[in-house]
Amino acid sequence: MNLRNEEAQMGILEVKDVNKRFGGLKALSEVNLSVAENTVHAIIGPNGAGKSTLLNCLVGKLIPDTGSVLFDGQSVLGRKPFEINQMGISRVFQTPEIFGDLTVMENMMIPLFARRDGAYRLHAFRSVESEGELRSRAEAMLEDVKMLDKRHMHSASMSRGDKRRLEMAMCLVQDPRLLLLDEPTAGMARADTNNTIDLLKEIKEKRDITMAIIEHDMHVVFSLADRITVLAQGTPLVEDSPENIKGHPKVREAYLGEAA
Amino acid sequence: MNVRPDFSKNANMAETAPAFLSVWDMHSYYGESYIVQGINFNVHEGEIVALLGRNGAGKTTTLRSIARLNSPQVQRGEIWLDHKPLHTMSSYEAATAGLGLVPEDRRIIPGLTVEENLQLAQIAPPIGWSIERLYDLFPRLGERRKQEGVTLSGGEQQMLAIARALARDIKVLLLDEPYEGLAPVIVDEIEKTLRHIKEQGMTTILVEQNAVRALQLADRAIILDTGSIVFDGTAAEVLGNEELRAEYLAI
Amino acid sequence: FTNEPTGGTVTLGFNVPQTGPYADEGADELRAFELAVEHLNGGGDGGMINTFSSKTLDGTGILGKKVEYVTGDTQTKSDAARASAKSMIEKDGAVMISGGSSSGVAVAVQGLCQEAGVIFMAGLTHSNDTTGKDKKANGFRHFFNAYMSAAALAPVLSKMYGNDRKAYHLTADYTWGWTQQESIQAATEALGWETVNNVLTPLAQTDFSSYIAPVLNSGADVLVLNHYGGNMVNSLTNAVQFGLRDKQVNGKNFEIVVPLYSRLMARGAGENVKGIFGSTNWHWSLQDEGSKAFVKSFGTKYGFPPSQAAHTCYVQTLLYADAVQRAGSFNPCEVGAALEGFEFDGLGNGPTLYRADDHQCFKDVLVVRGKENPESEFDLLEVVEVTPRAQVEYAPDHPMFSGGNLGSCNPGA
Amino acid sequence: MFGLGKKDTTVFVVVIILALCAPFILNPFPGNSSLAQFNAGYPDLMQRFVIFGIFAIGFNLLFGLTGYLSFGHAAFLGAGSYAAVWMFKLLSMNVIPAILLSMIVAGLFAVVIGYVSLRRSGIYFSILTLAFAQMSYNLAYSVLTPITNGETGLQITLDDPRILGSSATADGGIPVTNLFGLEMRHFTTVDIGAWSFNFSVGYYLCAAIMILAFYVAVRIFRSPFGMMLRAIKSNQQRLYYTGLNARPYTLAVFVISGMYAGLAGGLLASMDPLAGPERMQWTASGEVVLMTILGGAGTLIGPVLGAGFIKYFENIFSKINDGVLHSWFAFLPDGLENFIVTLVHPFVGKGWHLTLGLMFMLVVIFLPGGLVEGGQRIARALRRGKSEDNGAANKASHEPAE
Amino acid sequence: MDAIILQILNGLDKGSAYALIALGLTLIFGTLGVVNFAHGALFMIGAFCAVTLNRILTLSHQVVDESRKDFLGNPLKVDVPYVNDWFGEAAGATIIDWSVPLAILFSIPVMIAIGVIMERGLIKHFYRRPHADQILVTFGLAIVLQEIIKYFYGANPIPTPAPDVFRGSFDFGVLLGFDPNVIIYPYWRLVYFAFAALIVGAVFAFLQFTTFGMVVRAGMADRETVGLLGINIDRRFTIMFGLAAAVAGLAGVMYAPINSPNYHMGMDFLVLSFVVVVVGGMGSLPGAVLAGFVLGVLESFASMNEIKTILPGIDQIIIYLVAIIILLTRPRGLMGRKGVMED
Ligand SMILES: Nc1ncnc2c1ncn2[C@@H]1O[C@H](COP(=O)(O)OP(=O)(O)OP(=O)(O)O)[C@@H](O)[C@H]1O
Ligand SMILES: Nc1ncnc2c1ncn2[C@@H]1O[C@H](COP(=O)(O)OP(=O)(O)OP(=O)(O)O)[C@@H](O)[C@H]1O
Ligand SMILES: [Mg+2]
Ligand SMILES: [Mg+2]
Repeated sequence: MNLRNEEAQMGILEVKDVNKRFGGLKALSEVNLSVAENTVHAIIGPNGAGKSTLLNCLVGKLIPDTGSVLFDGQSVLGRKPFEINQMGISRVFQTPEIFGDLTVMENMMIPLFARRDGAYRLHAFRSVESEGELRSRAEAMLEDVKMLDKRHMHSASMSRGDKRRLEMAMCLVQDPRLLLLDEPTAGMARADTNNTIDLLKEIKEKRDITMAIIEHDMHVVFSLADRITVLAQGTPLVEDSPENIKGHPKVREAYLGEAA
Repeated sequence: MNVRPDFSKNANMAETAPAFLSVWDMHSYYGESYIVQGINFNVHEGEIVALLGRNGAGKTTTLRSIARLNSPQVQRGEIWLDHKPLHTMSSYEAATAGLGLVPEDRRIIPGLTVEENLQLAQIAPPIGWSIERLYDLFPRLGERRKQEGVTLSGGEQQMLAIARALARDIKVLLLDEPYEGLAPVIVDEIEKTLRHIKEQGMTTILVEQNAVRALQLADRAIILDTGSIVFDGTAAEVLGNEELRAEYLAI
Repeated sequence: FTNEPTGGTVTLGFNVPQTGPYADEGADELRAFELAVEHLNGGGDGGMINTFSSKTLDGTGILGKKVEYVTGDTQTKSDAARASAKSMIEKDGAVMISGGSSSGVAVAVQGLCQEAGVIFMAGLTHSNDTTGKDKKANGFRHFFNAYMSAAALAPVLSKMYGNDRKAYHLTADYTWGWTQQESIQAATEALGWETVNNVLTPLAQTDFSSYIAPVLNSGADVLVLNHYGGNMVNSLTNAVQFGLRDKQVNGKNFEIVVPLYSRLMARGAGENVKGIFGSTNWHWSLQDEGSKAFVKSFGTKYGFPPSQAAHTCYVQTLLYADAVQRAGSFNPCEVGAALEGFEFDGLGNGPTLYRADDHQCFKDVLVVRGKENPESEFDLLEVVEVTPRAQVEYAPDHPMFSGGNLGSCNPGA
Repeated sequence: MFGLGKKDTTVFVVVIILALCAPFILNPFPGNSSLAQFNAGYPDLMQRFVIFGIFAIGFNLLFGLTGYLSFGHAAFLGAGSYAAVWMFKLLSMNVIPAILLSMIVAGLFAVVIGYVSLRRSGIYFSILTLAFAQMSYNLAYSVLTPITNGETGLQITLDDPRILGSSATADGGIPVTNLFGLEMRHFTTVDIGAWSFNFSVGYYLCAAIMILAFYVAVRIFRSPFGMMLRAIKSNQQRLYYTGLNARPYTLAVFVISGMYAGLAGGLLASMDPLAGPERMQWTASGEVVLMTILGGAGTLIGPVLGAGFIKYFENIFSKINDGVLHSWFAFLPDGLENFIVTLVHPFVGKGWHLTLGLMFMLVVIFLPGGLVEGGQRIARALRRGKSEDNGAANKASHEPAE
Repeated sequence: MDAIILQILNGLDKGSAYALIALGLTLIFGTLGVVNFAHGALFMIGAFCAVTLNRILTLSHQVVDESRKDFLGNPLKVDVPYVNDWFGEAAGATIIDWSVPLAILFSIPVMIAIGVIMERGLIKHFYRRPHADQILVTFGLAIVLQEIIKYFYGANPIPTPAPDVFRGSFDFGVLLGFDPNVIIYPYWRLVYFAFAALIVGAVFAFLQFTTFGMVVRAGMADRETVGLLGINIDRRFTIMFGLAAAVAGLAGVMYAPINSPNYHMGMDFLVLSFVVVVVGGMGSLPGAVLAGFVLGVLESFASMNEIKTILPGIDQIIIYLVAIIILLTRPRGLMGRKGVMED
């Protein structure tokens, strides 16, 4: 659609001709996507369109059958999930994935260690208590997501909305270059949804960060997105600016329904 | 027959219909932590009640308590469903008594295909919609019937969870955030379905973060805050009450 | 020296398997020990004290000290056995350790006693190594060994089955099995037998079918089961199940031999032992005065006849007590010296010598056969031949026993 | 203190005190009383307590932190023992090189087994480790006899070379394991009244090493490394997507815990220079699993308690025979005495397994967190004891007035 | 060639024993997810059911025979079984002779009862506890059961022969055109094989052609949700446990003539049966059976002398070696289900 633009500048994330089948089902076919640096790119589409599958291909959870995925000019395919994360990609999952047996604070420390020490480093004789600097960063982040008062809580026993916020905080504290968010506000109270939108906006202003976000909540999508790709049955239907998407008849029919 | 509690002091109770589901002075704990702190409410037959509140307010805990799951532990209180004392039952007995819960994390059973997940719901009586009819409602599931349930997309799983509840002939449907992760068109679909089954006499408690949508559908609304009921009234009242909306629902 | 008894009592340590597959054997050993202590302290009818050729024991304990004992569980593991023996030595002050139902354990405990400076009177241990390459100055064995079994069995086998036989060996894959097999092979080959094959079987094996199935087809007409305990029960049962004994090979009846018998295990194998030859250290049906006296006092006390393990343990205890009396001291070195080269009689196996070179007893060996018509559950074996001591003797430096060194006796602290 | 938090320091100090005073604590009954049977304060058993404590501490590092249930840990114990005995045979009777070599050998062994086994998780991992250990056991029992001396176990003999020491002592005996001349077997007995206490060189060496091992374990528990391990147990997927590679962490802790096992094996051999193949059998691996769970998996002190518990039963209860029972109940009239002895008889002596089995069941049913939880409950009950009355009153007022 | 056929036959039979033992275990362990260390004890109790029935049938009164003497020289007391009195000597002897097959009938109710009591009284509380706790409690139980048997029956093996008609062996070789005595196989083992096939088939049919298996699987994956669907999963777990105990017991009853039962036979088989189940793949019944046969046949091959001379000791480790290779090449064993006890 925007041929000239694409040629002119390479996006930080380049997905080219990606295909993925599950048995007889074509979950992704010929997906092309380019996400420009420091933008928020939303991916929307009906259930089962392949949105999560696409994210899975980006973080190494799935390997596409064909096609290529470049992050910052380097291919992510064939790399292990932790290597991809070390390249600067963090992901929030559709169902919260946290360290349930650990406290909130410990949940926050782990991504910080990963950032500081790389994929592995045996600090067997240093105590966690003595990591003052990391702790204060973790606390600051928790403050941002309004969870500081819960820092000693056992994370499995939090309500689901809280788990989501924690997971997002864990990704954000890593200071990723590309943040992948799979329905970050699902199940969040309205107030928190608004807080989350503000937080993400604020972070985007403060530092260089690119985000790809999957959401069914159009309020979130339209508040944040710079560009939107609509995925349907494994192929991108349209890619455009939010305003244009809102009015797009095909999108309204296939996806938005009365809501828009 | 047990003596039924007297709710006449509760102003918000519809005088006309007798309560179908009553929750009386229910206190629930997760281990030592005291979550639901003595709540009372009634639901009438054929009603849709929206249960609203912030994250961590105790909505899920309330539904799980009613469904008689092992955790939380209901340490005090009574729950009556159509003259049957649910509080003396275990969860499968409550389910055979006519309760259906769609849990918030969907709880699709790993290792089972879509169809097996549905068949499983039809092992214990009473049996509700036929599997074919459910596929008509959610064609997506029909297409994926041989796929393992947990590999479905998030939204598809949600559909399966709802279909699974309908596969049983239940009297009360407890929905914990059923719209979560669903595309807007599908939400419309489900809303229609809920209206449809309401017409057939189903009683529903709906927990939902999208308060506006929930209130459009619901007859009544109950608002929870830190384990206590702060409001119990009609949906229209909530929509009309600026303060309430701002304070508890942020809308 | 270690654990010199100071008060009016002396403590002996009886270390037997109380759990695990040999628990029944251990229990029988324990009964014998208790009986021996009773007799030493003047209780009961005196048993073999009355028939023992040495007359130093008078029912007043040992050196006038009342005999007390402690018991422990070897679990038939060398580790556990040593732990148990150590506690007897360190905590209970035992001056002598006895018992055991397997060679590995005996060798391990013997080593410990050597290091700790107490006397070890081995119980049931049949491996050549116990008084061969693993012999110790502080350790003594009354029980016979694999070499003796073979030397006793061979002539009987030759008489019964002829000199033109082909043998197939199944051997438990550990030290005892190897020495047993080596001994039998040497003895039978000396007769003119041919050894077709020797197959090692894992100790943990419970089903021997895949080892037994190929036997018939190998051209062998005798199967030698160098197994003990549960292995022997199972392999023999399996062999009989395969119908080996009903077969004819090379125009001869197929035969099975179990070199080392124990009555308890024979009971486990049931009907299957009928007519099968083997050897044993002692059997309750012996008619010498010593055996009769022992069977009588044991049978009266417990209601059934003693096993060979019980016999050897009882005898070892008396031998120790007598040696102390003769030495006039509990000092292990003096006791050892009193045992070395000691000749005695009246303890069931005819005139016996405790050889000084390796601390092995030399005495008659019994060749037995599974009884066709047992009269009771204890009457499973019949003695076919008492092989005289001369026939089973060997030089101390016999290759099967070489490599060890008694060392010097250790009296401990 | 020592870079530990306040609570950990307390636990650590308690462990030190317990370890140093064990000869007193374990000998509470005067030697001439009938209860002396229950005394455990003799060198061999005390050594076993701490050595198996080390083994269990190491096992708990792996199992308690990562949740990986190894069913083959005894292989490392056995490998360590063999290595140590070989050191005594070849080099010298000094325990230091033996212990070092046993840790190295066990560590190398753990690298190999861990590298392969850790490719799987859950029960598949357990069975892989079990298979390796059983293979080692079976081979040690038979085929590897030249190295392991088979069933009998590897012992030191008079004709071992012992390059840096002597093959035999002056009087023709086998030399004794020592620490630069300090003999492990040496102990002094101090008699105080009817009590006699044993102070054994070997025990104090083991205790010192155990204290060190415990300290290292506490540090690991509280370190970022320890936190990673708990994260692996909690959600390995999330860890990968957080940019961490779980494999090096699990392998590292597997090797560390294998070295703990090797250390324990080396110490066992140093106290009593024999290494038998049963040390590698699955029952031995199972034993350390039981010790850890019984004491409280994932807790600091639990494994040590569990080890003590099991070893106590094995060594003390198995020694209570009918004779001992009769002497205890001798004060009763004859009929009653016999009756009680018959009643108790199946549970002690050769029935000690039965008691042990019952204990396992009772502990796990009533104390889901193991012995440590038992301790906590007692502590809580004591603390609560005071405020009991008001608490009860409060509760009553909440009851509905029906 | 004949040697190979012989070992295949052998392996199939050994495999059928492994498969049968593993089948019971996989019902509890692979399906209910309970690490049941008491399974071996159930197998052992099954074998002792055969012993017990034999003892009951041979319950005797004593007749003093003055003409013979016992070991102490007193007149010998001869035991005369009551069945002989009731049915006559010949019929009595036949009944005693057939005690093992009769024990099948005897053991089914006994084993089901033991299984149900065990589940209701103990295991029930452990479904949600960590596997380690399950190991501890079932191991404790196994020891207790074992010690009880030891208390009453002693530690020695107790011969429990099969009926006389099954004595001896069948000559396959002749059927296949080999010389006589080349490929022989004991009749009782053929019976065992057939019996195993029957039980395996019956259990398969029950779980495959009814929804029972699906419900139990679902219940193991997520009890809470299954309860929400109105299903009393506890009852089904109990039934499953009873069934598993019965299968274990039957395996034991039929095994009694092959190896004389002793109190620790369960522990001897325990590790092996776990290996079989896991190699087969957790949660898979066909996997357990297949693994039983694969390991049985390979074990038989490894015990061949030709192979042992090349690789000494291979028969000692073959099972573990194969287990390692299979688990490394197939992440979830031969046919394992995803997610069953993988964490
Ligand atoms: N492992 C799998 N095996 C088979 N089919 C799969 C698998 N994973 C996903 N699918 C199918 O692929 C399709 C795309 O799934 P995906 O999770 O990407 O959808 P989505 O766009 O994220 O939908 P939603 O908004 O509902 O989360 C779905 O139809 C799903 O059923
Ligand atoms: N398993 C648990 N153990 C202990 N506390 C819990 C547990 N589950 C929930 N809680 C606590 O109970 C409170 C209520 O949780 P609940 O899940 O009922 O909230 P909710 O209203 O459903 O919130 P959400 O909208 O986020 O789902 C929360 O504070 C939570 O931390
Ligand atoms: Mg999705
Ligand atoms: Mg909720």
